[in-house]
Amino acid sequence: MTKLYRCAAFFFGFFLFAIFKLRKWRMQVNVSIIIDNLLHPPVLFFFLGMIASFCKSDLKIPDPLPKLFSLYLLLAIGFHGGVELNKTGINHAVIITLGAAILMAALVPVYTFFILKIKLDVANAAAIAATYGSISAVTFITAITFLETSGLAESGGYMVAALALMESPAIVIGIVLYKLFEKKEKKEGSLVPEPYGFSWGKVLHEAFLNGSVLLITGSLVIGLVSGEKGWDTLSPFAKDIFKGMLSFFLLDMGLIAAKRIGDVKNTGLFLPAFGVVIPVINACIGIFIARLIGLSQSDALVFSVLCASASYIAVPAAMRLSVPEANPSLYVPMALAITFPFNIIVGIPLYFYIITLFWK
Amino acid sequence: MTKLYRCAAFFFGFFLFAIFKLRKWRMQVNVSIIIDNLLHPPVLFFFLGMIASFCKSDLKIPDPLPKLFSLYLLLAIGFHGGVELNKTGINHAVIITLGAAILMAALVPVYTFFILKIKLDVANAAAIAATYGSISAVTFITAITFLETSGLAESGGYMVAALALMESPAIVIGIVLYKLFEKKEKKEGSLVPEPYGFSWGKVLHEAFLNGSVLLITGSLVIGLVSGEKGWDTLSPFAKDIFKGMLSFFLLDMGLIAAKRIGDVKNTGLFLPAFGVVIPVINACIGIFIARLIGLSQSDALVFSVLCASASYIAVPAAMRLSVPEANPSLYVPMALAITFPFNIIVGIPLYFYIITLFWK
Amino acid sequence: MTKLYRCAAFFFGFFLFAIFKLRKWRMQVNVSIIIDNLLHPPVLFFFLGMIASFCKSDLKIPDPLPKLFSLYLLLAIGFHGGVELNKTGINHAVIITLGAAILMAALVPVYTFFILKIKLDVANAAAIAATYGSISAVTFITAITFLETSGLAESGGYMVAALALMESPAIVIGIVLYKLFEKKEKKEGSLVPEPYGFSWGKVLHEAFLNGSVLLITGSLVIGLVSGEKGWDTLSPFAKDIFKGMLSFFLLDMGLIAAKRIGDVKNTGLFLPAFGVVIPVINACIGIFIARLIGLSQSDALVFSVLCASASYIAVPAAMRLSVPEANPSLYVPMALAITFPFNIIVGIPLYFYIITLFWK
Amino acid sequence: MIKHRKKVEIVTDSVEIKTVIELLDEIGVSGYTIIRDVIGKGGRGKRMGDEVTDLLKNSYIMVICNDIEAHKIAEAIMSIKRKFGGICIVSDAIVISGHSPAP
Amino acid sequence: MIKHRKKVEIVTDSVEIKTVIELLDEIGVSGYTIIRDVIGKGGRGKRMGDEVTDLLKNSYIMVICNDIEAHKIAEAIMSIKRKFGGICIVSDAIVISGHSPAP
Amino acid sequence: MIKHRKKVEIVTDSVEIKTVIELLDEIGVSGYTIIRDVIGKGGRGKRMGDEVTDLLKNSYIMVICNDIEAHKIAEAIMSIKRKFGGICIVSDAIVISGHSPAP
Ligand SMILES: Nc1ncnc2c1ncn2[C@@H]1O[C@H](COP(=O)(O)O)[C@@H](O)[C@H]1O
Ligand SMILES: Nc1ncnc2c1ncn2[C@@H]1O[C@H](COP(=O)(O)O)[C@@H](O)[C@H]1O
Ligand SMILES: Nc1ncnc2c1ncn2[C@@H]1O[C@H](COP(=O)(O)O)[C@@H](O)[C@H]1O
Ligand code: NA
Ligand code: NA
Ligand code: NA
Repeated sequence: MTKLYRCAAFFFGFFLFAIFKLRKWRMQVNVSIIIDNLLHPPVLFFFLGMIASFCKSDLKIPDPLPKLFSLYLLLAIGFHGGVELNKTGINHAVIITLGAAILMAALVPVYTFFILKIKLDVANAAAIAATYGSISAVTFITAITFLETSGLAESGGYMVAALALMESPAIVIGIVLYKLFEKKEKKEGSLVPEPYGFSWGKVLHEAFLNGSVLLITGSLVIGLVSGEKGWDTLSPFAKDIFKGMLSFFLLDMGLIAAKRIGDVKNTGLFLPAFGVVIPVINACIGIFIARLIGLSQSDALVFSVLCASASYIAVPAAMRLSVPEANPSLYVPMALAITFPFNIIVGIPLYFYIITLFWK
Repeated sequence: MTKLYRCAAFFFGFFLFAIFKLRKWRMQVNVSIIIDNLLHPPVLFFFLGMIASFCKSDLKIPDPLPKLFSLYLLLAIGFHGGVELNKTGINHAVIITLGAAILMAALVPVYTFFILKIKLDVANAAAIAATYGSISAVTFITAITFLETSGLAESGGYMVAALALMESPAIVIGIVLYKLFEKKEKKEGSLVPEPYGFSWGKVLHEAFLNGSVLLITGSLVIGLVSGEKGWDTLSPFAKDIFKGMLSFFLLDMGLIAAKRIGDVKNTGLFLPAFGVVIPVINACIGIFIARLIGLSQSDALVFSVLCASASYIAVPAAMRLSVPEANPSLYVPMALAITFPFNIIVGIPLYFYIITLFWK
Repeated sequence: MTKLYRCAAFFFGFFLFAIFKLRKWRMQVNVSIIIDNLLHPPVLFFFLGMIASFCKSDLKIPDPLPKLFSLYLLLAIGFHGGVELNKTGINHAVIITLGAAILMAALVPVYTFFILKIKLDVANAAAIAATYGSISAVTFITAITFLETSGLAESGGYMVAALALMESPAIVIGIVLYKLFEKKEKKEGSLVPEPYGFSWGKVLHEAFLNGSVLLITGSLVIGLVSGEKGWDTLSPFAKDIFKGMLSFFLLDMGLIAAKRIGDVKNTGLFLPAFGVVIPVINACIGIFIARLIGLSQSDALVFSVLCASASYIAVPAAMRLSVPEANPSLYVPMALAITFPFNIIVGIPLYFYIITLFWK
Repeated sequence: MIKHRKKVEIVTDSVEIKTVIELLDEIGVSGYTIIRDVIGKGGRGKRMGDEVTDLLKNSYIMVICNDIEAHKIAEAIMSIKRKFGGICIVSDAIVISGHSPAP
Repeated sequence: MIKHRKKVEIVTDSVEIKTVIELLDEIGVSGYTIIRDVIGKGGRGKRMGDEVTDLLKNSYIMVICNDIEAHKIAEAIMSIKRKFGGICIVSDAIVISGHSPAP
Repeated sequence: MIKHRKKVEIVTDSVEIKTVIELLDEIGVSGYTIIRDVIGKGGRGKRMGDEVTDLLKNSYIMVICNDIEAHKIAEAIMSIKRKFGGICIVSDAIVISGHSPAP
């Protein structure tokens, strides 16, 4: 156990050293884009968090400071997206993109549910499926910064709208799947007094009006309404210090992700493999659809990242209430400790590499 | 009850839509200044908070993050005011303005007390009177940003000094009124052991050395002492991100104000009417005095807003200790859920409209 | 007692007034550099905090907001140092400086321990010695801002590395001294079951992997790795708002330092005298070494400040665990309420004055 | 004035707090006190709080009530506890109060 | 070492904390523990905390003391509770302590 | 289902929490609840929290366990309490639980 941690610590130390070395050669090698992503300060702070956690350091960003960073990121990204959308307007292409986003958010939980049911019970399969159908805003934000740092074109503001629209449907689909396939064996469940039981009203409320969905949608609308003039007002707050706040939040994500790796260690190979393979598949489907509907390279990257990412905030909160039989120490660490780091470190540049092949 | 919330949600949705539409016509219509105020991002975030609360969303800015925003706003506004005051110096006009400010802060609680006593007991009348005599720093700040966004002249730095001076007198006057008119009927009050009873020392300490008074006064002095050079040091912190922090704080104010509306709903029409009419009267007296002592349009607006605003932080804290018989669920929601939104949304542009009529 | 507070309040009020007056003459007088340091907004906010505390105001920066500021300062200063180090590279001079830093961190606790043992028991002597061997990051940061505001050359980025390296050795030396000199008299200590006793593993872990050491070292490495390009990304966050965050943190330090002065008031003159004299001696040794190894004026100032400062975060935390017999209400207030204000207010300009004499 | 009462203490997942409060309001207890963000260990393993996901946090609720109310709470808890976990304990306490309770 | 003691628990408005602490210091109890920012419901309605105004927050105080001190606290509380509200309960507890208490 | 159990409550310096948790895990209690950032006064003077240095904060731990475990905790605490200070109390409590405890 502690040996494992030491190994991990060594590995990361070596890793940092290696990317430092690699940097010198990056002109010659072709993987320069991956290296550049890894050398991006916010991603490095994610590593720092993981290292601190593996070393069992007492470094900690105490509650509720991480909430400050996550609220800030949602507000800033929503507002920025709204301002961009104000510039381009809501045209045909935007509506098609948003339609594709909703489709993917509904499709992913269905097909993954049946894969998961091979090894897991209905409750856990439904909860994990919903997790992978929904999205992670921070993965999205990291993809946006990846585009910026690489000097590529900005993605459209409507991709933020896509982000907001993809958060909820997966929750509803996940619960529908659970209700459909749940075996009626446990009849003692009726002991639970009615008023404290399940209600679709609560589910829909939780899915569409939870804090993060509302904040990002609301900020988007505010950006849309206040436009260029509003942007001048808020940009020092919403843009200039953005990457610093992201660095801080990723530092905390690294601390937490590393702590959670232990949870999936003992569940065999199926779930960790799922957490790496499914995002890649989802990203590829996303890229395929993006090509089909004619998105730009930047939009395609962001869209594929949305498809590939898994939710560790909104969905788990909803599942705790609606599918209490599912085990949160399965679906949270999978999204947080496997898929999130994978997307941040390997996924984003990988998906971009695939896109460059197809858009040429 | 829930019907009421749904109505409110609908109303706000429609409202946002309406202002979005109106924006397009704002060139033609004459109310453009009100619309511009409503389209200002910080004010829009206030609406977002109210909507989130009406929808019973779980959006929440957890404790003590709102404290971060309010401490920041006090520090930044105080410091900025001090730097401005350093430029203009403390001249005759400044001293007259400050005198007028103290006068208004002492006058308002006296006349409102007798209006309130018609319907309420002495304790509640005194507490509410003190609330309306004192000021709300965030309303002040919103007025400052209103001037800025509208491209009008900045108000003088000494208005921040006026803000700081108007916070305390109302507290003292309120308690004096309470002590004068309190009926001696409850003689069992003597059961309260002496050391835990009332003391003027405590009252004056609470009035003049409470955290918010001290922070804004202290920051003002620091700004005054460090001048232009200090401003170069702190302006990225105290100015550039200012409106972002204000947006965040107003988001939280919206969340809380909406929650509190329920508290005044059942008290009949007197108090809600008081919460709307008295600020307008106070603003008009303020405008009259401002004209009399020859303030500029911008200073007059800020002065009238100070007169119109009601305190929901310093005064309630003092009243809880000194007039415990008064009911905080009356005076807090009146200041927070009625007068504050009214001033932010309607009041500021309205008072400015009145001023433009008189200064021509 | 309260008389004492009133005196202090008066004194500070007078003090502020005096520096305000002095400012006008500062061109003529020769002490202008001290005055400039005192007029620097972050230092003024430190005074404001002390005044608020002496007046028993309820001004308070609630937990965990101070953690936000201290984490930010460590991250920003570490990152900035790393970027600077990336520019200069790790050359011979850098390595000599770092060696001198470690030497000082190990030397100071040894010689102060024997001075302290004259009056105190082994546990307290060891704990205080460790405190003065280690460093205070905020004192360091104030020295950096002192250089900036005075328009002097920036200190090298490797001084941040020196800061990071000086934090831990003092802890280890302190505990070694304690273990060596601890009298074996208390044999009932064996009642403490083994697993809950002392372990060198824990001590070294605490010394080298505590949160603040890890965060500053990690940020330094990240700055080093991401270089100029990374700086462009983070500088609005890590530099522009830096002094604002420092002001906020110093406001809180003032609040806390003033509260703690009471703790040392009753311990006689030895400890307060120690808290003022030893920093000056350490600074002088530091200046001597700096001259010897040929540092620039700016680097010499920063180095001497590192030697003169005492730790009130990392060392106390480690001592609480490893030397539980030592009394935290001795070593914390000495570092926090005596040495820290002394260095901030008098020390930094004084050490700089000495340096200007020797470097001419 | 001195009254003999029951003290009911419940520790459970923070997401269940709303349900428990509804239950208490329904039973009609005169008051309760809640401590949020409590951590711990129990049948479902360690729940040490989690800053990002807001999961794995408990809340503690204390209710001072009469015997009949305590009985009702216990019964209701018995039926919902199967689903949510957590712990519920009852003990005796003496309530001290002023002569005439504040209206 | 085992001692029989009283456990006094008080929940009241956070602004009253200073007063209660003064009272306890005056009575001379050997110690107390305070939990800040506790929320709840009581005679004055729901007090669910309020981030902006710092109102509507309770604090919880626990005192382990001997019978005489508990009696004094109860008496003092009875007189001030009329004004401030909140709740005060007393129960029995056994205190476990080391052989020689730390000096 | 109703079970008679002991309630052990410990208040001690937050830095000791790790040690106490290790001790509880070793004894093998089924669960515990921790409230962090509790303040108070005791033999070592006032410990009112300190935002900058993270010192002077207590934590509160509550354990519901059977008599044997309570005895073991008390014994272990007696031996380490000399060094760390704080307070440890034991009282009786009735645990209410559902028909079949969650697996
Ligand atoms: N025996 C116990 N003593 C004290 N607290 C407990 C105990 N068992 C459970 N808890 C608390 O209840 C929470 C939920 O318990 P569980 O659902 O059993 O995991 C735990 O995280 C603890 O905070
Ligand atoms: N019966 C009760 N059980 C537990 N806590 C209570 C009870 N009554 C009052 N309290 C607590 O005491 C606070 C103040 O009570 P009150 O002054 O009656 O509104 C409430 O907000 C609760 O936190
Ligand atoms: N008699 C007591 N009643 C309640 N809490 C206590 C008591 N004595 C000590 N404590 C708590 O235990 C902490 C540490 O106690 P000590 O080590 O004696 O200073 C104190 O800060 C209090 O929170
Ligand atoms: Na997805
Ligand atoms: Na007013
Ligand atoms: Na030192």
